[in-house]
Amino acid sequence: MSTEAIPAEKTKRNFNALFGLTLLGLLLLMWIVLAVATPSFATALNITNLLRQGSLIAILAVGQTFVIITGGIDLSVGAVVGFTTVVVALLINAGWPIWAAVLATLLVGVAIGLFHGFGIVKMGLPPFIITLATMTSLRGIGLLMTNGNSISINSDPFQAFSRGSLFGIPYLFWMVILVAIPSYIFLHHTRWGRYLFSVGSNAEAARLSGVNVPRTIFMAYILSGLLAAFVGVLLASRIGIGNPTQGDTYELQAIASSVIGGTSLFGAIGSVHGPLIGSFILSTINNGANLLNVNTFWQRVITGLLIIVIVYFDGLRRRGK
Amino acid sequence: MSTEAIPAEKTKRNFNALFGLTLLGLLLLMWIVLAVATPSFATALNITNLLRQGSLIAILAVGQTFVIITGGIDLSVGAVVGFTTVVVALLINAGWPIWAAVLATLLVGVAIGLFHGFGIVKMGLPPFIITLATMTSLRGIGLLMTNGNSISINSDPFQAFSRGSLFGIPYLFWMVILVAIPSYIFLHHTRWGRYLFSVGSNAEAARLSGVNVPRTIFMAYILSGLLAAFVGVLLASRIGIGNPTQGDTYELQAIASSVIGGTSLFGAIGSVHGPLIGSFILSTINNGANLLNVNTFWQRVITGLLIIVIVYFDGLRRRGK
Amino acid sequence: MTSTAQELHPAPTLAPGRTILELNGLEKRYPGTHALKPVHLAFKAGEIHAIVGENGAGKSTLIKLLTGVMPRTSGEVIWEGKPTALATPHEAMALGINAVHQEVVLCRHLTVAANMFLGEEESRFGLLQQRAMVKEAQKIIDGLGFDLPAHVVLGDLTIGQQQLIAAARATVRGTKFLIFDEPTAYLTRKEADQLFKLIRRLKGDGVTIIYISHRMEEVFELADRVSVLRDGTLVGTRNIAETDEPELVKLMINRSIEQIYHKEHFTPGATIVETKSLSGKGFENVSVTVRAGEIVGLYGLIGAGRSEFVTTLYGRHKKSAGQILWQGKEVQVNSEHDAIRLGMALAPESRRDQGLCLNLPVGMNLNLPIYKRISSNLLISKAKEKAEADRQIADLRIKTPTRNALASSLSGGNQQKIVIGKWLAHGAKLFIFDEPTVGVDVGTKAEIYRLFSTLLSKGAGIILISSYLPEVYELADTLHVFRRGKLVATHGFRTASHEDILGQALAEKQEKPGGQK
Amino acid sequence: ADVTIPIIVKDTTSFYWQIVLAGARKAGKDLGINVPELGAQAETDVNGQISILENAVASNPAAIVISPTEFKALGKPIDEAASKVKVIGIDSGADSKAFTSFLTTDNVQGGRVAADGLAAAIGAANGGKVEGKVALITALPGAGSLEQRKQGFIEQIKAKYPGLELVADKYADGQATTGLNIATDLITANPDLKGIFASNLIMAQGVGQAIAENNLGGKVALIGFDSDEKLIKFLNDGVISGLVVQDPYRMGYDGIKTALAASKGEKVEANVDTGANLVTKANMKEPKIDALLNPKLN
Ligand SMILES: Nc1ncnc2c1ncn2[C@@H]1O[C@H](COP(=O)(O)OP(=O)(O)OP(=O)(O)O)[C@@H](O)[C@H]1O
Ligand SMILES: Nc1ncnc2c1ncn2[C@@H]1O[C@H](COP(=O)(O)OP(=O)(O)OP(=O)(O)O)[C@@H](O)[C@H]1O
Ligand SMILES: O[C@H]1[C@H](O)[C@@H](O)OC[C@H]1O
Ligand SMILES: [Mg+2]
Ligand SMILES: [Mg+2]
Repeated sequence: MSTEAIPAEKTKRNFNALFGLTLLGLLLLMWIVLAVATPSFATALNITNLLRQGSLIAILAVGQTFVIITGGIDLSVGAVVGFTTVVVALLINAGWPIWAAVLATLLVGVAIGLFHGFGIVKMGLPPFIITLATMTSLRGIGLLMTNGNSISINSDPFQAFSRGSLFGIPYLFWMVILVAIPSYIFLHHTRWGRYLFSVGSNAEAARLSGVNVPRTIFMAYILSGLLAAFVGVLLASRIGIGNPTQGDTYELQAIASSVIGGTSLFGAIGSVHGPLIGSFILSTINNGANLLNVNTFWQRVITGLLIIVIVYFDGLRRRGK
Repeated sequence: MSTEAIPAEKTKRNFNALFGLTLLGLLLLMWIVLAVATPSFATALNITNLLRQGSLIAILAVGQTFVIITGGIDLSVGAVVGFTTVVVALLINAGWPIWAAVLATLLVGVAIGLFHGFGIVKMGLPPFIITLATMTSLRGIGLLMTNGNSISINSDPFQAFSRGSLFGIPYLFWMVILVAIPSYIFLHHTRWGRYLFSVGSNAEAARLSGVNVPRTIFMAYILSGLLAAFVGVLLASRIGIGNPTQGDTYELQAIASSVIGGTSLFGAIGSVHGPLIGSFILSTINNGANLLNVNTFWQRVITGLLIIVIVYFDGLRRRGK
Repeated sequence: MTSTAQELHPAPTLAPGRTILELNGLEKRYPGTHALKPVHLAFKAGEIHAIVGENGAGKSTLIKLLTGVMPRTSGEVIWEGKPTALATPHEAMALGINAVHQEVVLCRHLTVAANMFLGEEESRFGLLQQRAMVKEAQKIIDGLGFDLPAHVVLGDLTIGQQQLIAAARATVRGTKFLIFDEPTAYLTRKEADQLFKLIRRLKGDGVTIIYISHRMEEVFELADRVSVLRDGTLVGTRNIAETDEPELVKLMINRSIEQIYHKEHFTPGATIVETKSLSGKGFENVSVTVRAGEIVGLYGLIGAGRSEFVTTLYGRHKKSAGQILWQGKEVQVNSEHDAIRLGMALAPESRRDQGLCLNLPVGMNLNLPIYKRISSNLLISKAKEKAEADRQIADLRIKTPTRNALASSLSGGNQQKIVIGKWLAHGAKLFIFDEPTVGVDVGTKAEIYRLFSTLLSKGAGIILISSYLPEVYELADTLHVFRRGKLVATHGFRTASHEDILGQALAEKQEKPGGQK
Repeated sequence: ADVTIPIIVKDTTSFYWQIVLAGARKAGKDLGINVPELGAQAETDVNGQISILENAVASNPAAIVISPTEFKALGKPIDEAASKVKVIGIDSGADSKAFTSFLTTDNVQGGRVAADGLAAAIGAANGGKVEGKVALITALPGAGSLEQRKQGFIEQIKAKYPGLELVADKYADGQATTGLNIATDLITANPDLKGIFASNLIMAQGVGQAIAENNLGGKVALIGFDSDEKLIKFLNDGVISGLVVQDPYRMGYDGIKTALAASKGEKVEANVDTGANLVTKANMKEPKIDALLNPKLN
């Protein structure tokens, strides 16, 4: 059906757990190498940093994966992140209680997802187009709301959240766990998860088997929008400002994490642990390069090469050679 | 197979010419509206500007379309553009004759395409991954070569090219024609063009029919790399510098132009005129907004909305309602 | 006999003929499946050699090895006396080996003509001669008697029509050795006859032909010799004149089948569904009634509008006029969701496009319609999920290593069993089976017909669409004949002859339209 | 070199920051210390810079030199960092009282200087009349320093040059070509446009090209910000009327030097203004300016 399918034709679903493990193996390998190569990698402080740094993209990547499994794509997530930092900042500064501001911001994410579902299902637009349009427009709306400036958030507790820890693990990473566990159950242990896969594999067959395809598509984009808004809230807490230009290229990082984690852009293949590992691989590359004091230009060159190497080895193993 | 396929299931190929025409119709409509709304739109100066402004993305979009028709994607083109501005700038400043510098730069583009073909065909990497990796690494290499600096090009004739015109039409737009005509013949009137479609439609069927699928994939990425390098040369001529950070997000603009022009990201559906019209639709939105002195933030909002409207109407007609 | 085959049953002597292709211990292993155990077999130049065997016996695998689609695990292939690697399809084609594969492997986005000439385009000065190719393709199609346009996009044709194109395509290529893998699975008698004419003509031109089918009468009609595969092993080769159907079936499934068609008559119960002058895209003015306990058969040629009729009934397409009455009450079926809620189930005709999620596991495909039922609260009951899938796999003898294997790794017939199996546990009132036994072996067919009876005995009604006349003929309590979108005749159980029914299905221009109720 | 003092800039890919890094590198060599050069990949990537700061703290340096991308956002992270090491700020401010020392140009002041330069150029081209339409092109929305320049520029025009009318206030997407396209369209839409302020390096390159392309050098005045070879050439050719130039090399050099001193507990100056100067064709040969235009990169 596609060029991507040629080499991967023998993907074995039953290898899935092993595959996750072994991509995890590659991640662990990187950690071991870094722990040996630099004195500062394996310190509590650095591990905390690393967990914080990977968290945002990790959560986005999970949402993106739901969409990609249906055969779609959500280019808007970076813009949603930027936009929702503004929303939550304005609401908090307007004196809303934090919980209410956060809830309302999450609803904004849901609304954006609904809009995407509407564009795809009712207007027949390609997911690429409708989410690209949202990406462009949302940044514009955010800039209009802030007049291009940053909004400083007047709430210390709100900002303290992103710096806090529980049992030595930063709250931000707890949020990843908070998202990952229900997502895992949802994707792999409920019928809606199955429906996502079936729609991505063959929407017509799914439809004729009684799967509500439109509703499934709505669900995927709503989840992606919701998680992006959640990341927006977390980012706002981390940077203490609302700024619509934040989250630039996050969509690309989220998609890349997902694909590195074994998701197929042609749909029907994906997991929750894959994108999580994928995103922490990317953060580890950055963190490691900083600690090793690699020149930032070399850092880009190396990031590209490592992506190739990791996906190549992972692919080799998956094809069972 | 995918959510995108649902609404478009009955795409009629024989409507294709009409479709091109009618997307063209939308573009002409925009021009008429702008000509009425602003005194400066329908001036020779502005038409010249508009043609220049749209040319670079138009050429990239054609290359991208070849790749997308095979079911692939080339995220590297923006980085290739930036990188090749550096290459051509360095060569010209090193005293190479312009023709030799340009030729060598185009060969760099071919080499990048070859590398992508190799990654996809021989290493089994998803196109998204290998071209994302190149995108990241190439910017790094370019930055290493320039140390983040812009390289000022010491050649007036080289820079004069992008400002020149023939029969009142800027050279840059002649370059679009120079690319479009052979591309059109190649895609729609040669067997290689047909093989691109067959690989995107059903790579297995193509293989069973004796189509050399690997070679076809190589060809698509080489063409995309070559055209991106060509755009790099033109951009260097236009801005008079070599700078590896230029061409940022051009890949997205090229893909968007292609998809607006009716190309399906699932492969096997696309044309040469579609992406050309798509890219000039995007340039017209920008040009018009500038002439109307629309607030830049509103401009983004409007761009997103117009993309939705245009693709929606185009889709309506294509589905034959 | 020139064959070196070490057959389990000694092959009868044959008229002497030159060996064109010889398999010497040809073997294929997939991960988890030993699909082909070393096979020794020699094909004679100019013969029609049938290959039969159960679903998953290894027939298509053999073909894939011979056409370079898949690499073999071990063994030798000797072409005209010389060993050959057959590593790529290209290599096979260069030798003159071509195939019409079981799954239509063409490009649905390209036109019929483009598909026919794919890889062998006519160019002049590097430019495609598109018009000439369309003309040429049309000539070939017309010459074969297929009523199909060459300029349309392939994806707009039905599966059967695509299958005909795949066959027509083989004639464009300079072929010495041509393999048909279940070419008639989706064809009606009329198209099948056209295809047989083509095959005989090719044979007359000296082409060697391998013919794979689950329809025994075709084997006896066409073949010179027949080989039987069972579980990847070649269990015998016979001259056609020296064998009969029971023997072949016995060889295939290692037991005998008294009768394939299992027909139990139930007293029809209440009306389940009734259409009144239903019209839609591809059919008009169709009135059909299905009662509990009965099978309503729909027969017609390809494109007669039967599938469009049932998919409209099922809410997949909009009706343009008429009414649907469900258990006596008029209902609006606006989506397949509505249909399923009412109690309909549809096993569609195209397993690849409509029936299966090919890159998902067998178990998931089987359970897709019933996930709601096997979920307790929010979570899927893993135990039930396993049990349901395993039950269907056992009941229908779906040959798969485990329920977790991808549907795409199953043989064609076994994939088809999933399409049917997924509805059997659903508990619908009305089952619509559109070409349910396409590519299914005789043993399993008998099994499926028995399952029909079970459904009927539980008070369900069945609409059975088949292009294979014997199937509807032997099973339908009421048999409707469609022609060009109209219901033109209705018969009771075996009340008309095959010839009459065929005649009614064929479009004879002078005949007046309208039914003969 | 056992002592490590990392320097964190806003965006390593721009030439301006490379000069800062060159100054820091030189200081590292002179002082015999290790100077990791860090920075995000875009000025707008606030979160990225926070991460880099966190990583830098984790590597146990003697002190940290940082140029905060965003005033408010970097405040808390800098407070947190300063609880472990000494932090020296350069170039731009942050909402933190924890800086041991601070070496910066005032970007609002830079904007004012640009307005003065533009007014002077327009006056010179129009026989002393400081009148007409002017436009402002900002590379990207959301970058703090660019917003400050914009603020200073607009304030100054309003306050001091009533004859100048700001007809367009545009944002681009950080690409020279976009700056070029916007400038061309502005010139088309406003044939009587008198001047443009392009508030950073890459925009000045794009807008300069638009002026060169349309042969408007001298007719449309252009003020840029920061400098490189290309812009100096434009200045020489009369395409650009003036550049607001800071002293990035010194920020880098003195930043590291101050950080080392601070880490040893020596007393350092709390605030240093490194200055923003208007460079025109007239003063570009002055040794002091020449040194700013041609920093000694190694
Ligand atoms: N790609 C594959 N991967 C793994 N197993 C496969 C693959 N293709 C076929 N098989 C297995 O090989 C065996 C033989 O399959 P094959 O398709 O040759 O059967 P067949 O005789 O053509 O059956 P049918 O009559 O159903 O078409 C089956 O058990 C099937 O599941
Ligand atoms: N020659 C043809 N070319 C293109 N389309 C055709 C042709 N003949 C029929 N069709 C299409 O097929 C539709 C009817 O096909 P349908 O699948 O419902 O028929 P069917 O009786 O079920 O035949 P089949 O056995 O192929 O399933 C018509 O509406 C028409 O659109
Ligand atoms: O002073 C610097 C500024 O802070 C930054 O944003 O851009 C480069 C320089 O002008
Ligand atoms: Mg088979
Ligand atoms: Mg049918």
